[in-house]
Amino acid sequence: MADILRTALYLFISVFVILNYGLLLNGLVRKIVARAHGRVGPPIWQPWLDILKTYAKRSAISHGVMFFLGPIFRLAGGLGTYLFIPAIYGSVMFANLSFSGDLLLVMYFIFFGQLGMALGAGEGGHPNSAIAVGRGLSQMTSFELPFALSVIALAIQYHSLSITEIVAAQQGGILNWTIFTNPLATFAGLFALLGMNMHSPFDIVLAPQEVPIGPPTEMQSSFLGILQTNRAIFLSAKLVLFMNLYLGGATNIFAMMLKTFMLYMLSVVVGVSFPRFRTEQSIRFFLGVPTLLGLAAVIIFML
Amino acid sequence: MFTPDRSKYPEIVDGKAVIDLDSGKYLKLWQGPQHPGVTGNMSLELIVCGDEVVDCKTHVGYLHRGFEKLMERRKFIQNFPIVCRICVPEPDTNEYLYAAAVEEVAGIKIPEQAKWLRTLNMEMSRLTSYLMWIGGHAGAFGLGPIGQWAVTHRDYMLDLFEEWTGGRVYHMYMIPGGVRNILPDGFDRRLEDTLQKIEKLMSEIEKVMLNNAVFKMRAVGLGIITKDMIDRYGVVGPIARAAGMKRDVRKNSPYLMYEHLDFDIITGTKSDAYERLLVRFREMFQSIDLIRQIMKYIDNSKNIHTKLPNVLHWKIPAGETYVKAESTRGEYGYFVVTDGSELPRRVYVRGPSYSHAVALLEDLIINVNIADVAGLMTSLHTYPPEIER
Amino acid sequence: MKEIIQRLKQQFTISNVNQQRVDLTFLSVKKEQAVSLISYLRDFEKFSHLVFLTAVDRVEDIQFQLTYMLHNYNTHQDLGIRVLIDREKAEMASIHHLWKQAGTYQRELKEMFGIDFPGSPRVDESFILEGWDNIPPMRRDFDTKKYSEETYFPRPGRESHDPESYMKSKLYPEGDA
Amino acid sequence: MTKETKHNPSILENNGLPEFERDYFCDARPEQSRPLAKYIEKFLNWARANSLWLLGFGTGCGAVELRPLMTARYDMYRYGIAPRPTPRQSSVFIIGGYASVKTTKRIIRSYEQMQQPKFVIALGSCPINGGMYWDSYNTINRIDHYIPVDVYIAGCMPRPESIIAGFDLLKKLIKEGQAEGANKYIENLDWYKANQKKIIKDWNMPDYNW
Amino acid sequence: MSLKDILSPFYVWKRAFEKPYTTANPLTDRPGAPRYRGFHDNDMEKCIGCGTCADICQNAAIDMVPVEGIQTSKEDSGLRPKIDYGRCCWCALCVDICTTNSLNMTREYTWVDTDPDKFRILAGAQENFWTGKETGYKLGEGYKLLDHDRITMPMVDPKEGIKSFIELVKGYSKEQAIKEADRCVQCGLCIATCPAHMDIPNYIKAIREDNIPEAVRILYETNPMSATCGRICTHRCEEVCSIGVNGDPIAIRWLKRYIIDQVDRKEIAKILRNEFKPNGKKVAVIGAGPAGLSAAYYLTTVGYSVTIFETNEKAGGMVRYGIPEYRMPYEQLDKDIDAILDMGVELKTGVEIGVTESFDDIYKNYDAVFLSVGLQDSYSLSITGEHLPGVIPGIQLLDDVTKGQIPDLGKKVIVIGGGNTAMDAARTARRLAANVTILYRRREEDMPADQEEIEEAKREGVKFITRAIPVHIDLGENKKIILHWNKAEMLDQGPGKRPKPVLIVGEAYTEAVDTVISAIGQSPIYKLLPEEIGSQIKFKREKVITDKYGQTSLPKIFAGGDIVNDIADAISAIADGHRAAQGIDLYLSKQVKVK
Repeated sequence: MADILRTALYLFISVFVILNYGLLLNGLVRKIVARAHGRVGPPIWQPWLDILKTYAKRSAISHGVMFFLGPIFRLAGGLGTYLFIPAIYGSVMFANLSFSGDLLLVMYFIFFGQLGMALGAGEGGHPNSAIAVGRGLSQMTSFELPFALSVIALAIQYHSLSITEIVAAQQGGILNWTIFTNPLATFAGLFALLGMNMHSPFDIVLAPQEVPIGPPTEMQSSFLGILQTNRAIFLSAKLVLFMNLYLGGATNIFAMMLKTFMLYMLSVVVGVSFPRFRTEQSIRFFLGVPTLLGLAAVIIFML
Repeated sequence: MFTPDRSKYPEIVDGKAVIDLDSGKYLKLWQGPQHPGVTGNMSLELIVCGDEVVDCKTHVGYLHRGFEKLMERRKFIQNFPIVCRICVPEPDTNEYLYAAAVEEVAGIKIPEQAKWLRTLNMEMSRLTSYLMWIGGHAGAFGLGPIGQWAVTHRDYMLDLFEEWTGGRVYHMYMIPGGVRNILPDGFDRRLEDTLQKIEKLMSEIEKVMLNNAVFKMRAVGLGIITKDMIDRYGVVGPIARAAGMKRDVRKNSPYLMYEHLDFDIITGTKSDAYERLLVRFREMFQSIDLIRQIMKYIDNSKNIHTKLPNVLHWKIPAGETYVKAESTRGEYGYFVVTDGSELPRRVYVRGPSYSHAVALLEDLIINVNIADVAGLMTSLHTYPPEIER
Repeated sequence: MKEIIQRLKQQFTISNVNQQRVDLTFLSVKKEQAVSLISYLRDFEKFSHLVFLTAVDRVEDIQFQLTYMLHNYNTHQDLGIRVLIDREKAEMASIHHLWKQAGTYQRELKEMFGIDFPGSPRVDESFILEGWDNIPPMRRDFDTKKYSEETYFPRPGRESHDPESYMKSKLYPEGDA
Repeated sequence: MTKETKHNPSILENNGLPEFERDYFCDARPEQSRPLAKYIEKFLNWARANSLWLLGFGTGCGAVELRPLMTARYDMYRYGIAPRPTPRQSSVFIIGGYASVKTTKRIIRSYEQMQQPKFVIALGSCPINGGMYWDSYNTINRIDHYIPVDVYIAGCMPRPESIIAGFDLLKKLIKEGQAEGANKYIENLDWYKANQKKIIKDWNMPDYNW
Repeated sequence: MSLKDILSPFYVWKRAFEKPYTTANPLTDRPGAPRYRGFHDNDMEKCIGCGTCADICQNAAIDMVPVEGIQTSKEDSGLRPKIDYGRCCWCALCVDICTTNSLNMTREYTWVDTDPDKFRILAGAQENFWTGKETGYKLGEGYKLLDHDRITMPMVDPKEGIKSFIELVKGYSKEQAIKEADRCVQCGLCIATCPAHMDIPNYIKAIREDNIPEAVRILYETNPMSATCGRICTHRCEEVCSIGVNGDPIAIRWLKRYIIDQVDRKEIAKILRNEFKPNGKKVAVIGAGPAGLSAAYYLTTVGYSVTIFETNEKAGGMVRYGIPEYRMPYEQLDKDIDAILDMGVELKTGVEIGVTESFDDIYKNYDAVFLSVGLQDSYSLSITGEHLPGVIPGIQLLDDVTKGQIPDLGKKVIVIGGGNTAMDAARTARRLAANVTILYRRREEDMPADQEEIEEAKREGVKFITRAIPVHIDLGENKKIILHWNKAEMLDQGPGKRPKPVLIVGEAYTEAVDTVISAIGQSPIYKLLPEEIGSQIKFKREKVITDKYGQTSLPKIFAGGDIVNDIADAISAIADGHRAAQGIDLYLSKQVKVK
C-alpha cells in the first residue's frame, strides 16, 4: 500500500514537474520565435496564464459525449506516453512506470491521443475540424513509418524494448549515444520528431491560414484547457522519449532540460525558416528520405 | 480559351456539373468572411472532395458601405476625404483618381509641383501596399517571419506619411486642385533611411522567401493564368504582367509625371503564383528607384495648389470622364458623371481586383488543394473593400 | 480613333460622339445594336478589355444609361459606349459570353439598380446585400440618409444651432424684424 | 438549410422552433453566468486580463491597424494578447470600425459563439455613431444596440497605440470585475434581439452553423 | 530545388540576434508627428462661431452650440463647434476652411472610454486630457480653401474723378460679381449687424447662381432702396464678415449694387408685383427720405394707400441732398424711388408742413402718420466767427450742389469734421477746383467716416490735419477768412471710453482760407409739429422715443430715420421705415402682414 502511495506521489510530482516544464518550454520557445520575428515576445509565464484563463471560462458547450471524451482521450494519450517513459535515468521519482516492454506501449500511446482527438473533433462537426483530422491522421501515419523503422532499428541494435535499458546502454560517454552509434536511425527518428511536434513545415493540421486552428476548432473552455495541459505534457514526453532513445537519456533534471530543449529547438529552427507543406507534400516527404534512412538503419543492424 | 478541368464532377447534366452533397463524397466548406489570406472580408463557398476544391462560389458584400450612393449626396470637396476609405490598404490611388477626375471635368490644371508630390505619394503608397501584401502572401503559406518584418517596414513608411500628411493610414492629401502640404524639413533624409531599411529587408526576404525550397514547392505552378485568360477575365496589373503582357497604365497611358521617369514594365513568363511574386518583388525595387528619381524634382518653394472656387458651393459643369491609374493590383479607375450641380451625378469606382476576386477566382480555384486557397487568393491580390465599396 | 468611328458609323447608328481626352472617347448607341457593336469592337477592333460596365440613373428622363468601357491595348484607347434603356422595365442583353467578369458586373447592376440581364449567370442571386427588401439602393429615388436614420438609430443627444437664427434669437428677437 | 430556402419568409418565423434549433437563428437563450467568490474571482480576473485572445475577425477598416499591432513593431503578444481564428476560443471581439448589415449578422453569430466571459472593443468612429457612413443604407450606426461593448477607441483609424491603450482599459475593467458584457447581453437579450431583428431580415446562416 | 534553397531560409535566424523592431513603450515613445491630425483644439477667443466648419463636414460631425462665458455679439454668434468623435474622420477640412484659423488639431490621438456618449467634445472649451497640448495639424503651406482676396472694384482714376461729378465706382461685371459672391461662406453673421437684417447670404447665393430676379426679391424683402444702399451704405456688415477676419471681407455692398444694376425699373416692377388689394386705410409719410420711402413701400405691399409729403422738389432726402453725385448718381436714386412709386405710392413734393399743408389736417385725414423728417440743421461750431459769410455748413454745400446752385468756394477751403459729410464736402470742394484741407480734433483712426472715404479723399488730394481744434474765426484781407486752431493731444479717459482731445498750450496756428466748411454733425428741426402734438411726443436728447415698431407716445404717430436712431445712416433709416410699416400694420390691422 505504501509502495503504491509512494509511487502515486512520485507520479504526481513527476507529472507536475513535466507539465510545468512543458509550459516553460512553450513560453521559452515563444520568446525565441518572437526574436526571430524581430519582436519582444510574450512573457515567459504566458502559457500558465493562458491555461488558467481557459479553465476559468464560465461557460462551455459540448456537442456530445465524444466531443467531451476527445480531450480526455488526448490527455490520456499524453499522460500515458509520459508515464511509461523513465524521464531521468537513475531517479526513482522520475522513473515513472517504465518496464521492460515500455517502448511498445509508449509508441502506442503517442498515437492513441490523436485518434481520440479525431473522434472528439469529428463530433464537433465543424468541417474545418474534420478536414484537419483527416490531414492529421494521414500525416501521422506517414511520419509513423520512419519513426517505427527507427525504433525497430534501435530495438535491434540494443536488443531491448525497454527504454531504461536503451538509455543504460548509452551511458558512459557521449560517443555511446545512439546519435553516434546509429546516426541513420537517429535522423529518421528526428525527422519524425519534426512531424510530431507540429511545427512548420508540418503544421498544416493546425494552420490558422489554411484551416482555422484545425481539430480543436470547436474546443473551448475546459475542453481546450485539457488540450493545453496535454500539449505541455505530451510535448515534454515526446522530447524525453527522443532524448532517451537518441541522446543518451539524462541522469539529472538539468541534463534532461538541456537535451530536450535542444531537441525542441530543432523543430523551432526548422519551423521558423520554412512555410508549411501541404498534406500530400509532407506525406511524400516522410515516405522519402526519412523512411529510407529508417529502412537503411534497420537493414544495417539486421545484417 | 480556358475552361477549368471539372473532370472530377460526378455527372454533367445539361452541361452543368451536379454535385450531390448528400452523397458523402463532397463537403461544403465556408472560408471566410474573415480569412487571414484576404485583406478584408469575403467568403468562399467551397465544395471540396478530399483536399481538392471542385466548386467555388464567392460571396462578397461584407464590407459594402454604399460609397457610390454616399458620394452622390456629398459635395465635391466632401467626397475627397471619404474616397480613400474605399480601399483600406491602398487609399492614395483613390484620392488621386477622384481628384484627377474632378479636376478634369471642372477644367482645373494643377501645378507641376503638385503633380510631383502626387507621384511621390503614389509610389510610396505602392511600396507600402506591396509590403503589406508580401507579408500576407508569406503568411498564407505559413511563413510567419516575413509578415512580421514586412508589416513593420510598412509601418516605417506610414511614419513618413504621417509626418508628411498628418495621417497614418488615411492620408487625405491629394485634394482637388493640388496637394495639401509641402514636404516637411529633413523628409528626404528620413525617406532615404527608410528606403535603405526596406532594401535590406528585401534582401532578407529574397533569402528567406524567394529562395525557399518549401515555398517554391507550394507556389510554383499554383494558379497558372494563361495569356488568353487575361482579356477573357479582364485581368490587369502584375498578374497580367506575370503572364508576359506589357500592361502598365503608368507606361501605356502616362499620367502625373510618369513620362518623365525612367522605368520599364516588368514582366514574367510562367504566370504562376511564384512568378507573380517575382514580378511584384521586382516592382518593389522599381518603386524604390522611382521614389529616388522623384525626390530629385521635389522643390518645396514651388506652388502646390491651384485655388479652387469656394468649395462649399462648388458646381462643376455637366460632363463625364474616366481616369485611371496603376495601383498595386493594376488598372484602378474612376468614372465620374457630373450634371452641373454641386453634387456629382455618379461616381463609379473600377476596382482592379473586382474581376480577380469573383470571376477569375471561381474558375482558377477548381482542383486546387484547399491548403493553397489562401495562397491563391493572396497571389491574386484582392482587396474586398474595393470590390464592394 | 476617327477611323474607327468612321467604320462604326457604316454599320451602326451611333450618336453623341464625344472625345473627352486623346485616349478617351464616348459614344451612344441604340440598345438593340449595343451587344453587336461591342462584339464587333472586341473581335475586329481589338478592344479586347472590358474595363467596366456600369449604369447612371437618369431618373428625370425615366432612363438608365449603361456605360460599357472598352480598352484597346494596342492603341491604348478607352472607348465608352453609352446605351440608354428604359427605367421602368429595365432590361438589357447580357454580355457575359464575351467577358467572364461581365457576369459579376451584371449581378451588381441587377442588385443595385434593378436592371435585369436575362441569362447572365447567378444574376438573380443576391450579390452584395443580404435580405434587402427596399427599392434597389443605387436608384436615385432611394434616400439613403432617410433610410439610415429610420433604420439604424443615430445616437441621440445632439443638437446644433444655425449661427444666423441663433444670433437672431439673441440679438434681435421676434418682431424686431 | 440550403440556400434555396433563403428567401422563403416562413423559415424566418423561429417562434415555433424547439430550443435546440433556435441556435440556427441566433435565437437560443444563453445562460447567465455568475462570478465566483470574491478572491477567487479576483485571481481569475487577473488571469483573464493577462491572457486576452482576440477573435481574428476584422469586421471593417480597423483590421488594417490590427496587423501592425500583431506584428513586430507593436507586438501585442507581449501584453498577453494573441489572435485566435475561432470564436469558440476567443475572449475579445474587436469591432474594426463600420459594420455592414451582412457583417453585423456574422458579428452577432460570432459573439454568441464566444464563451463567457467575453469582451468587445469597438474601434473608431463608426461603431460609436455611424462615423463617415452615418447616412449609409448598409452600415449600422451604433454597435452597442446589437451587442454590448466594453471599450470604445476613438479615431479613424485609431493608431495601434490607441488600441493598446484600449486594451489597457479593458484589462483594468476586467481586473475590477466590471467587464460583464456577456451577462448584460443575457439580461437584456430581448432588447438586443429586437434591435438585431429590426435590421437583419435574413437570419439564415451558411449551411453549417456552429 | 537546390541545396541553396534548403539552406538559405535559415537566414531568418540572423534576425534573432539583432535588436527587435518593437517599440519599447508605444504609449509614450511615439508621439504624433508634428503635423498629426489628432483631436481638435479651438481657440475660443479667436473663434467667431461662423459654423463654416460644420457646413463643410461631410459626416455631420460638428454641432454649433452655445458656450458658457461666450456672449453673442455682432461679430460672434456665441456658438462654438462641438465635435462628435462618433462621426469625425479626421480629414481636417474643418481646419482648412476655418475662417479665423482658430480651429486646429492637436497631436493627441489616444482616447479610450467605456461610455459611447462621451465622445463629443466642445473643442477648446471643455477641459480634456489634450487641453494645452501641442498643436499638430494646421493649414498647410501653399494651400488654401478660402479665397481671402476681394475682387478689385474697377474705379475711375482719381485724377479724372475730381474733374467732374461722374460716379467713381464702375461696378462689377457679371464674372467679377459671381467670383466675388463665390467667396462667401454663407455663415450669416452679417445679418445681425445689418440694421435692416437683410438676408445677405441668400442674395449672394442668388448672384452666384445668376438668378437676378430671386436676388432682387430677396433685396426688396428688407430693403426697397438697394440701388442706394449698394452705393452709399455704411456696410457695417462687411466689418463682421467672417472672411474679413483673415482677409478682405466680401464686398457685400458692391454685390448688392451689382444686383440692382442688372435690372431696370420695369423689371423690378415685374419682379415685385404687388398682389395685395387696397384695404382702404390711408397712411401719411412725412419726409421722402430713405425711412419714409421704405415705410411707404412696405405699407403699400400690404394694401395701404400711402401719401408721402416732401418739402423738396424731389424725393430722396439726405441721400439726394446730402450725398454728392459722384457717390450717389441721381438716376440710380430715381430708379429706387420710381420702383417704390410704381407700387402705387403717392408722392407730394414741395409741401412744407405748417406752411403749405397743415400737420393737423394730415393727422386728421390719415389713419396713421409716419414722421421721418431727418436732420436738417447742422451743429454749430460754437466758436466766434462761425456766422461769417465764408463759413458754411457742409450739408448746405452738398444741398446747393445737388440743386445746381454751385457756390464759389474760392481757392482754399478748410473742412472741419471727420465724418462722411466732411469727406463728401471736402471732395465736392475738390471737384469745384479748390485746395482742401480737413481739420479734425481727434486722430485719423478716430474719424467716424468710412475708411475708404478717407482714403479716396486722400487720393484725390485732400490734405488732413488731425488733432486740430478750431478756436476762432476772423475775417482777413481780401475777403479771406482766417481760422485759428490749436494742436491737441489725446487724453486717455480710461478703458472703454473714447480718448478726449485737449489743447496743447502754445501750439496755436492760423490759416487764411477762402471758405470754411463745418461738417461736425446735424440736428433735427421739429418746428413742423404743432405744439399740442409735439408736447405729447417724448424726446430724449433731440431724438424721438419710439417703441420697437417706431410708434411714438402718440399712438397714431410713428417715427423713424435719423430723428429716431443714433446711427443716422441710410440703412438704419430704411430699417426704421420697415419696422414702422410693420408697426402701423399692427396698429391698424392688428396683425403683421408686412414681411
